[in-house]
Amino acid sequence: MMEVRLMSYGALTDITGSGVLEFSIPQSVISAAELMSLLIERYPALEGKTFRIALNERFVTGEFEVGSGDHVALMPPFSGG
Amino acid sequence: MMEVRLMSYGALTDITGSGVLEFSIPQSVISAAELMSLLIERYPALEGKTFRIALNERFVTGEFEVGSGDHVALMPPFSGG
Amino acid sequence: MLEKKPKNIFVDGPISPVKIGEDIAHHQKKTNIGAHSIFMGQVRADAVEEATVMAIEYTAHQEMALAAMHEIREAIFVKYPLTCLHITHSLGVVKAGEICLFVFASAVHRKEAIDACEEVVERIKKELPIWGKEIFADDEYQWKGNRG
Amino acid sequence: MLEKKPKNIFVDGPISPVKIGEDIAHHQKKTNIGAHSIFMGQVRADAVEEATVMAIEYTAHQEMALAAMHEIREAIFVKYPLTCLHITHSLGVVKAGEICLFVFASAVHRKEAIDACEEVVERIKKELPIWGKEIFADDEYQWKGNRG
Repeated sequence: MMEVRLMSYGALTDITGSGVLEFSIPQSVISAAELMSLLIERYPALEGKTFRIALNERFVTGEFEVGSGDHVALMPPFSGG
Repeated sequence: MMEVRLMSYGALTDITGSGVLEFSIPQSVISAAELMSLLIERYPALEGKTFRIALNERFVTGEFEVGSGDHVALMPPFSGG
Repeated sequence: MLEKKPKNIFVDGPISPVKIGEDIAHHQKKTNIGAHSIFMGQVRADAVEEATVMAIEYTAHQEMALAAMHEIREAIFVKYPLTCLHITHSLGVVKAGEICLFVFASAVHRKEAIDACEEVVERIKKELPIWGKEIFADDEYQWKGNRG
Repeated sequence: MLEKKPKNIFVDGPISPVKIGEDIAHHQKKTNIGAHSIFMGQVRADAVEEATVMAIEYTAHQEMALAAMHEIREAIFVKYPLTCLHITHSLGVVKAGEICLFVFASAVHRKEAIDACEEVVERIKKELPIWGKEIFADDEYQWKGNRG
């Protein structure tokens, strides 16, 4: 079990809150799609939302390695400027 | 004889001065090319210079009518901004 | 002109027009500059159904935003012969009519300054993890979406 | 938005950055504006052979320049949905480092403001009967030529 620190941004904070959340990931190698399924299980309102995942401040796609204490950020489309 | 008031601008003032000049045009209908020849006769340093002619604040090309007291402006390429 | 450390671009609240005037004045010492191109984003009092936008509250993933901005700066300085490039973006609440984004590109000739400024604005909108929350009266809000 | 009378665009000497800051501030009342695009021309201390440009002295055929600017304004307002458009050009002496041209276009969305501002700058350079005389030390000078 990897215990990561989850943060979400923008409209997603309406679903998860804006604070740092604890989140358990059952395996150390996971794909972005699998992580999304886990996230939707825990936060059903994420279903159908468009967002990208960053691990330790870098966007991830496909499979990646994750460790306890890592930062996972959920980021919806940007709207700066 | 049409007596016009001639002004030049930009680099052409180095040739004619920047003040208002009296200039005689022998006919009331003249082409831009004919006027240029007359101007070069009076101010030989205009030969080979690129400039446009405005009559009473409008650019003229081809043939145009000119009357005594009209304003004729000699304008080299612009360099504002 | 490549820089090693990401510069901060964020300020709390609106960007002051007086400050912008001062920034322009500071460039008068650089007498190799021939052209400045500036873009400013201003918060609009958009009407959404019955309500009107009073302000936008900006949040960012600051670390990732500064890293992304650093990459954009490096790419822009490689692509365009700029004299300088300054970017400021607001965080927190910016009221309607106030300025939330300031991009200031300077170069010897106008084409480079103008093209670089526009490209930076487009890339900021697309690539910086910043989010705007449009705030209406009565604590209502909606999350801003950027048009193309 | 079509206007009937040509507006004056000329000021004596350089354009003040403080004045530019104030102009920007005045637009904060217009809460339908989302984007401002500004271009500023600054006099460069170019080296020409042994000499350095100290200043540019601008002269214009003012009546024709204002008429040409009026036409450009009308065409730009037909082509782009702008909120406002302000142009200032210097006459007389502007020293190296000082600002001689200020174009300020504002619109609801950025694309219109940016494109209109650039088009106005290009048209001003090409179509306004204005001439710059580059002044060196010792009363030397040469007439400025605009590059494309």
